[in-house]
Amino acid sequence: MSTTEPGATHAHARPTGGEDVVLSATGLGLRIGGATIIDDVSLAVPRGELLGVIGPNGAGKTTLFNLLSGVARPTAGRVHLAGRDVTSSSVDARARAGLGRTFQTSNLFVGLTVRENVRLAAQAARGGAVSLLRFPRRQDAATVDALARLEQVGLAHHAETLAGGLSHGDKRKLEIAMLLAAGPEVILLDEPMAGVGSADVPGLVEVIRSLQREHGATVLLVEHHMDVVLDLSDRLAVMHHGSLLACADPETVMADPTVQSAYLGESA
Amino acid sequence: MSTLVLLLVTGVGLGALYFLVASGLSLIYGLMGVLNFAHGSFLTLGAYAGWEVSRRMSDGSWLSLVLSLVVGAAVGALVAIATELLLIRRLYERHVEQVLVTVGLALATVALFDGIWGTDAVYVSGPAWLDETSGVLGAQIPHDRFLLIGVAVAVLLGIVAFLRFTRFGLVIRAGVENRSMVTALGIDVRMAFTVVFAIGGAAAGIGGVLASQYFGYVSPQLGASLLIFAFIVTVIGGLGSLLGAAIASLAVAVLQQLANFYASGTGDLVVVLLLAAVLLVRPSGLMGARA
Amino acid sequence: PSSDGDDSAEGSSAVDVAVIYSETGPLAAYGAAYRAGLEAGLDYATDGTGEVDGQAIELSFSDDAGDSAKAVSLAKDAIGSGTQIVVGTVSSGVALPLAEQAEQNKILYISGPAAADAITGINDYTFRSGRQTYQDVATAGALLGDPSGQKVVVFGQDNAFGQGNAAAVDAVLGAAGADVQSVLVPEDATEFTPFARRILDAKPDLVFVAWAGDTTAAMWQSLSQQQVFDAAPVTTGLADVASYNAYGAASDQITFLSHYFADGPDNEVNDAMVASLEEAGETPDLFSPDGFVAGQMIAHAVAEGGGDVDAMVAALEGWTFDGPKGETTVRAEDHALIQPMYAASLVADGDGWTPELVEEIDADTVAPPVAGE
Amino acid sequence: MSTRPVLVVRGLTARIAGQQVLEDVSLEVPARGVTALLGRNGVGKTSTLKALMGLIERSGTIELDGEPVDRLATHKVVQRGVGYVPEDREVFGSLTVAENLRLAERSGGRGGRHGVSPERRELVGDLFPDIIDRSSQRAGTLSGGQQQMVALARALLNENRLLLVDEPTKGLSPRLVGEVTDALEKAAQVVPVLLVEQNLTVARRLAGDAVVLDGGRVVHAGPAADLLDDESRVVALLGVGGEPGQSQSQHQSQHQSQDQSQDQSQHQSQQHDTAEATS
Amino acid sequence: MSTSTTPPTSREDDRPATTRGQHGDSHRAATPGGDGASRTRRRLVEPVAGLVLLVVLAVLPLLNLSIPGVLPGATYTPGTLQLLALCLLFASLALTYHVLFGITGLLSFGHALYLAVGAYGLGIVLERTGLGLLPAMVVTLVLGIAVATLLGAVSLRVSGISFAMVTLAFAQAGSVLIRRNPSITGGEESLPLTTDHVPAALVGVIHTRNLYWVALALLVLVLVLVTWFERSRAGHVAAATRENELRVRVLGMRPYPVQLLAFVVGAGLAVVVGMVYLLLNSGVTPRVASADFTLTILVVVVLGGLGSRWGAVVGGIVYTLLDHRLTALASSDTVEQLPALLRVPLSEPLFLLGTLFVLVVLFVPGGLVGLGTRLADGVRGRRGSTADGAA
Ligand SMILES: Nc1ncnc2c1ncn2[C@@H]1O[C@H](COP(=O)(O)OP(=O)(O)OP(=O)(O)O)[C@@H](O)[C@H]1O
Ligand SMILES: Nc1ncnc2c1ncn2[C@@H]1O[C@H](COP(=O)(O)OP(=O)(O)OP(=O)(O)O)[C@@H](O)[C@H]1O
Ligand SMILES: [Mg+2]
Ligand SMILES: [Mg+2]
Repeated sequence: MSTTEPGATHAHARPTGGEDVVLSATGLGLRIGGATIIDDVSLAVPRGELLGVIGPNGAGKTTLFNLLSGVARPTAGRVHLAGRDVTSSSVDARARAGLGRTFQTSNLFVGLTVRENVRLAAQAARGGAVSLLRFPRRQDAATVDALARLEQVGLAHHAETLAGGLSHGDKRKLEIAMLLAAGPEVILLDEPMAGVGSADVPGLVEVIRSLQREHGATVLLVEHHMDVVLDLSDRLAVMHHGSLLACADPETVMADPTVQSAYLGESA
Repeated sequence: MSTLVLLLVTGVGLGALYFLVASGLSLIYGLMGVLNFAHGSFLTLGAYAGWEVSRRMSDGSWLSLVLSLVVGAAVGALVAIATELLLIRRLYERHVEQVLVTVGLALATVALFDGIWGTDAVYVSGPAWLDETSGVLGAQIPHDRFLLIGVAVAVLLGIVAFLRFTRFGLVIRAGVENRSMVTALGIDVRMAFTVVFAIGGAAAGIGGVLASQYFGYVSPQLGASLLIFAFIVTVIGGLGSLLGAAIASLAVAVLQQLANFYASGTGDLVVVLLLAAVLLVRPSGLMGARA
Repeated sequence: PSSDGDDSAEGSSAVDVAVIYSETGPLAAYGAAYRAGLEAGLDYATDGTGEVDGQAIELSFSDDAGDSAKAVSLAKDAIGSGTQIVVGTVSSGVALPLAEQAEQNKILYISGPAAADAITGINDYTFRSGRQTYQDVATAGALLGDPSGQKVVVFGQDNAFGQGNAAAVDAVLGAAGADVQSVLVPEDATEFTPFARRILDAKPDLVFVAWAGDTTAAMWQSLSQQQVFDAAPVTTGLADVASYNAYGAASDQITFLSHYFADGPDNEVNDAMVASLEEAGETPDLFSPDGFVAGQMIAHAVAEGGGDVDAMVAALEGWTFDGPKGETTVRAEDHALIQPMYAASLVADGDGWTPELVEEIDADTVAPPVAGE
Repeated sequence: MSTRPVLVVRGLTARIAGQQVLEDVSLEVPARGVTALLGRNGVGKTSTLKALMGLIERSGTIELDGEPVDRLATHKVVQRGVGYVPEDREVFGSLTVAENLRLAERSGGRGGRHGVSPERRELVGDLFPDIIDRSSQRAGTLSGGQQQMVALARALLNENRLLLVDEPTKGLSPRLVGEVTDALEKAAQVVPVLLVEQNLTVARRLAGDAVVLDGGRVVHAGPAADLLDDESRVVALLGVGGEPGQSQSQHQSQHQSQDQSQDQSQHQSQQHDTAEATS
Repeated sequence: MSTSTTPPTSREDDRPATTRGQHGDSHRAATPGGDGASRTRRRLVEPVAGLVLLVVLAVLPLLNLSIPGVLPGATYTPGTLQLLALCLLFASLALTYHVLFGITGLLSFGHALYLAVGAYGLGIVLERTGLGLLPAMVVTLVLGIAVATLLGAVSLRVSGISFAMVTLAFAQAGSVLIRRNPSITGGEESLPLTTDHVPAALVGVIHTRNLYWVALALLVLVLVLVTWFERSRAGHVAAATRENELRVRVLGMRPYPVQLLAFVVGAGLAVVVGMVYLLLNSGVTPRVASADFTLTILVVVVLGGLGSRWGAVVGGIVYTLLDHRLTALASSDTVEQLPALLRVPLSEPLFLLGTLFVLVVLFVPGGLVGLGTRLADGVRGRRGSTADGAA
């Protein structure tokens, strides 16, 4: 990873009270059949924050992301994005309003090349993606941007490979490159590191950090790699059985005995 | 009143015929995801086989009908097995290509039947009882409708039992989703696929023999002419739901009868509208499992 | 007609005739009967020489498989390579585009078994060698006697053929005072019981059935089962030999009108045709005379008109000759083929059924009105 | 001791879509313990397992307990006693959890229910009570981690001679990572495991031997401890330059590292014969 | 390790069909990434080769070429030109279907309907109004686009096999309506072209040449427009939609308008093809509205090579030639003299065609074009590897 500067000093940027909340959920709930999957979750994320979301498997993290991004519809509660109520907006409307996400299992255009995948993201962000009158060009802004993003995540040498032919870890990197190219203001990252080789983890950590620091993006991060979560997060939210157990600074959360037993598995 | 009874009962009979044609199709399509355009050819071949039997036996005895059904089913199963082994197997998990080979097969076989048995229909007769009618609430119901209904119910129960009491259903549903993973669990998924294809083919063979009894003829186009209704029924019923196909068969046939009688022969159009309406309201069909 | 000198100049070269017909496809059986008839007819008209005035008549057969696009392409190929005479095709959907080609390119076209009334009088270059729907219907009318006040129900398929028949019945019998009503069945329908009920509900005095295709047997069975035969006499066109077993239980209750069956006509030409067909291992069938007459017409046109299309057209117009169905006339005004028709019944004969002549209907009685008037 | 390796691979070459992904891979899996298959993303770890299973086009010799299996169809390989946990979980999303497990139960004949001992079922139930509770839920709606559990359970249900496990801890919570590691450790006492793992902590804890791939070839093979304890080798072979954010994760890993040292001493004894076999 | 990745086509490919590279551009893009030179060379080769081909095709009616067995006669003869024109027409039709299926991944079983709308629409407008040919064509096109937009908007509410079935149902309804209303459409007896307002240069066998040029112009027009669509940003989004709808939405784009756009473009162009069909055949029968006809289009696209424009073109030409010439072969004397076991199947042209098609699907996954590229790549690859060895 030559493109990211290693050793950027780390400091927790604590949210101050009454700041600008960019994404919020109030009383969010999801019931399917008889099962309660998400139960009365309320959450406010200030602009520029990196909020880690942790919790045992099946706690509802991915489902929460689905509700926030519009992939699923809540049965209760509301979602606000940048001050607007988006509870009933579609996935694409929320994306246009500046929300981006990655998927826990890679979700790509497997029959298109890596370059084309990222280019589509870049073009979508720039608008005019469905124009009949304009053509993708090698030198156009979206392509140039796409190639730069690939460089950033270390996939430049795979630009012309079909996305379906990438190895698992490389697909994760491509997901992030697409996100970078789309340049959303609010980002939901669902286990971006799962399956990424240890060698590439630091680089991706830097990429995520730069999303927040340099682009001022607000990031929600689900991740089971605790060192990564702790390294990056300003605050930590803990999900358990579909509810939000806690949402506080990392030290407080990590000290919580429930978190210790249910999540970390340390019989403290 | 007697007219309505007549329409309903013959409608149910027609529904039974649709179901007989659709059952094998639905089984194969629902479990394996193969939209088998050659199903009509299996059916036609079963019908010709049945005819060859009955014309060699003394025409018109019950024994020869039963034997026709057995031979029709066997021939249907055999061609289905051959199709699966030679064509479908090479294209697992490539559903579009599978549809395409069956399209090619359908084209080729109909032409082949033309060459073998000629383009003219050959006429089939069965036990005399089938051509007679009985009065039900003042309506003259042809007996062959009862035979159709009986066999359709038997086929439905038979296939349901097969799926319930063997592992095949499970193996195939899993195999369609991810074939290599099923083999990675130590299961010979190819065998299971062949068995299901054979059963679908046997159902087509039975359907063919009975359809030829019902229409009184066999021609190279016999199967193809019924296929489109079988598709519609399968899709309205919902992916992979045999019960759905049964219900849809009845609904389509009865609706078609009523529309033909009361709405000046608009049965076809009504069925098309029904299909569009059902799919738009419930994209997965009446009883489709998958959303 | 051109001068004799011209004729002899061309005498050495052969006259090409393009025969476009269904060798394969759903109507292949009709195609086969037509072809056999045509070969027999030309043979008969040229006394076995295949030559007229020293000019050989070369038939080149090609297969349209019932597809009009193919037929047009074959016709263009033939016309483009200088052929002046195109004959054939068994389906109306192919005959009409071919007629169109004849007009566009000013060549002689003699249509085959296609029954559509529309072919008659369609243009100056198109003739027909078979019967047309109107003649079928008029035959039924003749069987009915005085139709005035009678209720006639036309039972047919809801397509051009069925609707054409319904229209013709209305024109023939309706004009004579009958009350004509039609029950038309969607083409793809497979269950005919409701339609049989509709016939009964109409309380007809005569039922005229116009049906083609494989579902014939099922349709007749439904009519029998719903006791339509008890309600009114039923008449229909007798189709080809292969279909004699399609009528099932109803066979001996139907009065058939017939275009042709081997025992219908009683004349020398027919005897010759039957003999010649049997010699070639063919069975005389419904469309044998259509081919045979086409052969006669070709020979006559070439003999009288030489290679000139207008002359051939002129030669055929108004020509009266002895065909397998007896005296036959090409009406000058619209090229309708004026010919006798037959009434027949089916009688059991061992396992199957054979047609028997009931009555020959005079050609003029069933002649269609002049088209376009 | 002269226990021969359970799996001997010589000159394994494999292609996906006509493109070569493995070149002349040779390795051995000793009859006991865990052998780790390591390497950066895209080097061919998953492909190696798939090639062993016969899921991709391959050539070379593969011997399971001395019998060649390189020409067998996948299901035959499995029936010889090879369990497989795939990388992307590959649960059957449209089937219920119970159906997924039922499908995995191997039996001699077809259709029957025999072959899976109650103890096995108990083991799985103890390990993953979560998914047993969700028996009738469709596997496609399970959370990622739950699906991983189903995938593991499918392999653990049967008696196997060898387990091929591809990144089993991916997507699991730290607690489950611990538990799965325990489970694999337990399993490894009765059945040898060939394990692909990115989590070096887990690899370090379990593996007796390690094989490192790069560019579709084996670039290192030997006792795991030799490799993983040697920082310079780790950097050279796996490209890992010291764990990131080491300082922040201190309170989490302290406890584990104690376990580790114990494990390693435990493994030490096993490693002698395997080391001989590979050298 | 080589960096090249060819799209997976092997039989043992364990991914679902949709993941295979079927996108014309991705084929090209996915070939050796390193050498930009070969790519630019290819970029130039296509238009140049296309232009040369165009010129050859354009002067064909003026030449006296014969290909025995393939063409019925010399290239200037009307019969041959008519056949060639039909080939070009079918190639255009296949291209319009490529927009739906190849690019956007919409498996429609009702595409024939739009050909029928074009042919019948123009026929009826010419017959019933006094409009000249061009105004009548414009009216028909507008009508056709309206129908396509309406039916497309409804059918696209569902996807996958349901979409296929809804389109099949609509086409079936269209076919029923055509057959059932002979007073308007001629039914089975065909609707003839009313030539009163058609320029004389397009009527009659002696003018077949002009019709051939019309068909050629149509192919060029359709090819240009389809290429345009495929290369445009919208085309790329359409391809992305085929690959993964949810992902498109997550990027903030709506799949529905793009799919509808592709549907209307494909169907609208098919309407134009239908109009030329009417001119070429001077009539139209209900066959063109049948489900069989849609299947034929599908067969053509696959025969040529799914996902590739040139595949559609080649498929259309080869299919039409086979369709017409196999009939001639089947009735040839050579076949007549064979023993029954061989003669019966061989004398059925559709049997030969069906069998051939099955063989192509089974053994030539990329279709004819794929076969061509593979042969070419094979040659190039061998040359490449020897060069490497030498270096
Ligand atoms: N249709 C459904 N019916 C019943 N339960 C469901 C359904 N869909 C999801 N669930 C349950 O909802 C819970 C939340 O799943 P989710 O994917 O959000 O978990 P997660 O926190 O992301 O876990 P992981 O870390 O393992 O990815 C799971 O327990 C899952 O089994
Ligand atoms: N379906 C495919 N088509 C083409 N190439 C593929 C395919 N699957 C894998 N490859 C290629 O094979 C190589 C090895 O992939 P493999 O999945 O074995 O890597 P891996 O070591 O398991 O990586 P990871 O740690 O990311 O899972 C990669 O370079 C990849 O690009
Ligand atoms: Mg999750
Ligand atoms: Mg892997």
